[in-house]
Amino acid sequence: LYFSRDTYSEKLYIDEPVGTPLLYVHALQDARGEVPHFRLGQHLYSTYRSQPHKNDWFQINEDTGLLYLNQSLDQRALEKLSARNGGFPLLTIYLQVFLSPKPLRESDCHWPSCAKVMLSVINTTMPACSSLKPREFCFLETGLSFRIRENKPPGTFHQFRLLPVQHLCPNISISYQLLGEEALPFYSDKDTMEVNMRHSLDREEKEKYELIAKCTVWEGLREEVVMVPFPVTVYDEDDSPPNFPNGINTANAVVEYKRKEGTVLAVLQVFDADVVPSSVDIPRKYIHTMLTSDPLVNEFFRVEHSPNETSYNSNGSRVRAMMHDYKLVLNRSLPITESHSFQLGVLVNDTDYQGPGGVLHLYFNVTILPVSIRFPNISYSFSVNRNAHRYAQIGKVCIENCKEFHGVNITYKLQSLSVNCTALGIITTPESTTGNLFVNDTSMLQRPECTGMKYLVIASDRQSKKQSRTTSTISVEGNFFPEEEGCPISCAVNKRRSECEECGGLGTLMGTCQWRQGDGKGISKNYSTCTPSLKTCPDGNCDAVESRDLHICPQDCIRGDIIGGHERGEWRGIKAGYGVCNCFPEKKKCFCEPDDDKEPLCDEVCR
Amino acid sequence: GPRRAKLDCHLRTELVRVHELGLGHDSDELIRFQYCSGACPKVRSNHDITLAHLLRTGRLRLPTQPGRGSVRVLSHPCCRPTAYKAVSFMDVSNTWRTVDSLSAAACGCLG
Amino acid sequence: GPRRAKLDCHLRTELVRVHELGLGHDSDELIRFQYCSGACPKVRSNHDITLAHLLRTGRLRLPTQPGRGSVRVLSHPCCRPTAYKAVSFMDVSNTWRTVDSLSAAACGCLG
Amino acid sequence: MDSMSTGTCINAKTLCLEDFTCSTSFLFLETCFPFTVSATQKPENQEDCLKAAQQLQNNSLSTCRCLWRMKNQDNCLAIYWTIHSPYGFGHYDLGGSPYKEIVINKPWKFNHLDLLESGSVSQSSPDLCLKSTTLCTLNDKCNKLRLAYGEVCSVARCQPLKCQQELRVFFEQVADHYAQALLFCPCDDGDDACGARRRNTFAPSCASPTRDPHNCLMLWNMCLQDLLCRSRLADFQMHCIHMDPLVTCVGTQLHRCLKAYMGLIGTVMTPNYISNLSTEVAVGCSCRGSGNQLEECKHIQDSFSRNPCLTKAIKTQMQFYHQRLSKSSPPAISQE
Repeated sequence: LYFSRDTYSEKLYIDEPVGTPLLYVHALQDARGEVPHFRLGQHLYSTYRSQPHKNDWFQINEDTGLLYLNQSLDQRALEKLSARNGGFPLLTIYLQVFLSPKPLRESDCHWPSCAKVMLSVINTTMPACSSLKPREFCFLETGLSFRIRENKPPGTFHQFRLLPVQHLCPNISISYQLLGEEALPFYSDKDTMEVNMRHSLDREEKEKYELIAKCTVWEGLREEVVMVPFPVTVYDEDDSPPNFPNGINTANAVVEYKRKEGTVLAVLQVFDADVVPSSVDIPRKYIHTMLTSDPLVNEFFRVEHSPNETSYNSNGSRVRAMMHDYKLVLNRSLPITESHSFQLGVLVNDTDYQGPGGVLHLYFNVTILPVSIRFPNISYSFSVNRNAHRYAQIGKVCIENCKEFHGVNITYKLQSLSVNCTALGIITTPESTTGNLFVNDTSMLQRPECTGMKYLVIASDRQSKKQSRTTSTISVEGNFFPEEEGCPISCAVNKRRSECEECGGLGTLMGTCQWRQGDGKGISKNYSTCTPSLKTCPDGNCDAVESRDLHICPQDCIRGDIIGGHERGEWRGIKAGYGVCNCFPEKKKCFCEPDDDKEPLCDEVCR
Repeated sequence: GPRRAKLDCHLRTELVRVHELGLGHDSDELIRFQYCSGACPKVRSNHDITLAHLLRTGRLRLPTQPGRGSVRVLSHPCCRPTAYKAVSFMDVSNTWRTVDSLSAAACGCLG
Repeated sequence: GPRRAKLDCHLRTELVRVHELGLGHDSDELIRFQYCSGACPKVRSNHDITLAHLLRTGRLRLPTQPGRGSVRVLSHPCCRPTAYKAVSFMDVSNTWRTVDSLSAAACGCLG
Repeated sequence: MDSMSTGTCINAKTLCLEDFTCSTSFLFLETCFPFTVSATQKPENQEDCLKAAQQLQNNSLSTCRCLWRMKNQDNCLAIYWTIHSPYGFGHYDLGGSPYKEIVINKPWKFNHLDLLESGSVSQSSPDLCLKSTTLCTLNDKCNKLRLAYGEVCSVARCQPLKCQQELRVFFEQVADHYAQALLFCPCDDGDDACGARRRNTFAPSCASPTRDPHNCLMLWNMCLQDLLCRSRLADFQMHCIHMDPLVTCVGTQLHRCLKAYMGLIGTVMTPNYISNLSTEVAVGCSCRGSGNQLEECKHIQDSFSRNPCLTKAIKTQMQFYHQRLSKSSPPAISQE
């Protein structure tokens, strides 16, 4: 049994006579043959629930659910009740009506087996019938709303008459109806003014009925019509088995270059027309298990379940449902040598659904392809200027499909094949599995006899020890010219174009720093600065070479103080700066300020 | 006396709009910018007395800085902040921003 | 780099005759008088950048000091001695004299 | 025990512990509700908890309250909920508010308003939200408290919990009319800049980031687990919803509802304007995945976004500040 509403309300005037009927509560059956017995809570409550008061004034008919005045509420009684309302004027009296035969604990009143009754107290006697407006005969201001469980026997869930006012003004003629009720699963009885269900409801067909209740009042010849919303919410039951939207229960998953933990390999969807269990209870109620005993599968794969509420159209209205995504995810990085194919079954069990078909099987056809480490069959050739400073980035080497690789630990090494001249080093950029060639020893470059270099480049996978080799030839160009005396070792120190271009610094390709002229519009990503190489710095990325030494590109790598108008990069570096940004790596500090901010004039301090 | 005290190194407050700070932030919000100013009593150290004298008599020739006037020499302690505080405000895109050590919190005669 | 560092706050030396010190000693002996001077660009804070900007744009009106122009405001740390040392010499009556804390021994950007 | 806590639950508990029967009931009740740190285990039988609570019905404990700005407010609230938790009307009706009624309309005045109006502090745009921000900056306490939350809520240094905490401190310590001037400053229709300032002035992107909004029922449960949030929610429910079932929204009740609304700022149930150009407010949560509790979920949303009394209270307050902050405002009047 369940109440058709979670809260009932009515107006209560002072000194209404004993026996005045107040309202009907209604209960609907969960199963045919159930007979409701209504019981009133012993106490009535005001705003502060901790101050309950013995209920001497209200009684309920156990069978009909009629709540009525057992004793008239006079001014004195009202004051007694108000005294326990924490100093607030008593506006509302709360009662509790229980349904279940065995008495529930009084303080635990919530739908479906307990309903709240809210009586709005009006501190005057009932006004004369003639002074009441038609609306006051028809409906209350607090509004109507009803709850009906799907698949349950039909029954009476409301009666329209406002009992107190019609009891005290019996000669008012009034009628109620639901607009367009002919086409609805509800009908109102002209005599009893009750609202009934024609048949049980199916939420998956329609879950909300936004009806309109119409009341017509006649006073002599004058007729007055009042209309109010009459919403009915259909409550869900887990009565629909899960199924596969468009019938697909199998998906292929190929593991090739993307072998990193967390990679989503395939997704299968399960549709459930019900919205129970709700998203809070789903983890407990919607269980999935991988049907495999293969330790490799359990170690390297997992299935992630993410339920999302969705909705579908059912003859003109939207009905909520649940779409469950099951993702096959790599649980650990897979070695590149691994090669294997198998079918993984996943059992999905909607434990809330009692009928057949509550259990489904998903199938992932998994193919793990081995991946080889191979250089494209070309040999690399680069050139380097004799005036290049240490950490100048000469070029990048990359095994085949290196951009595709994820979760594979490739490292690059160099072996010199030339005797008199070896100046380069190599660093691996993990994310993009590329090798960055850079100048590591400038003294070699300055020797006239050093005109070219040859290297063996070796790429190897740390886990499987697989390797691939290629050669790289480097030509040395340009004539060496000694650098301007007194230049800083970091290009970033320079604050003006003139200073910048007359000096070199770590990371410079041709021995001179490059000036980037910003747009000068407030704090901007395009700030002015002096850089060893416009190609790599500043680009918002403190790359593998730059992170070797803060002097190379502090603009991208600084973690310390940035003074002046700026915006810090998410992890490090200057994302945006105002005017010119220059840095002092040894102090781990950068400044961003407009160039016209020359040193302040020698103010009167100098006198 | 009190009149004299007003001239001594102490904290001053100026109501400044954020876009006037010269940091590139754009906002009409007012902030309380505090700074230190005022005289520092001459500490009669032998060094300062001699330095002031050499400066006054022109005996000390100061090398000039290209384009920036003569190099600065101080013959007495300077009135500078001894503590700073951050200032926060909402910029024109209504994002809350904080600038560290923007305002002086206390002043002192240093050096 | 080293070429520009010369402008930064550092120790300078001047050969001065004792009688030019202005301390009332009379001797023709030369002494090495050391003092601090130079800029402190690397130690400035947001406060300094803003203060310099407000001063330059005239947004900060400084109350004037009777007889000594506008009140002193420094928009950068001051280059001052952080250690001193005594200097000795023979005066005209050939007596050895020592003047404490006459010469700067080390410099720093303060405030 | 300081004067502030006389007549509060702290005082009532001290008296109760001096009486044997009262203290046995109360100490047992403390085990029923894990609000107090000391309570560890929970008795299985809730019946005993209700009996213990009923024994205290005539004790001062069952009518004690707490004060908005009292010291050790958390202790007081813990005592209140120890007494009142057994009596709930179900999960979504928290009964009365733990906060004692407060006299509101002390005459107040914005200092420096004359300074602003005389134009000596140049005011380029007449946007009243910027003006109320300036008024706060010109008031020492308001400026200090505003910078305090501003710093921990600003971009690149946002710490959500600290941000929420400093916001609460701001509302608890700053004079109401300064806080309300920032929160309920009026904007001309279509003035997006003014509305954006009003909507972001309490750093919602840091205090309550709504990337994937919680379900409102979950948010409600999270709030109920937190002593302060539960108390502010009960206060809001009482003064903005239950106090007026016939939806009359009369007189001082409006002002008390605004006080309750502001009390929620800085908790997980922080409400805010729904857009720059609207004065409608909402709490940042959705009703997706509510299952059969869609009505309860919608009720939580509607208590902010479809609450006629709250909407009327906010509009009235904006009209008041429009009059107070616009140029031709009369001298300070106490606000009824």
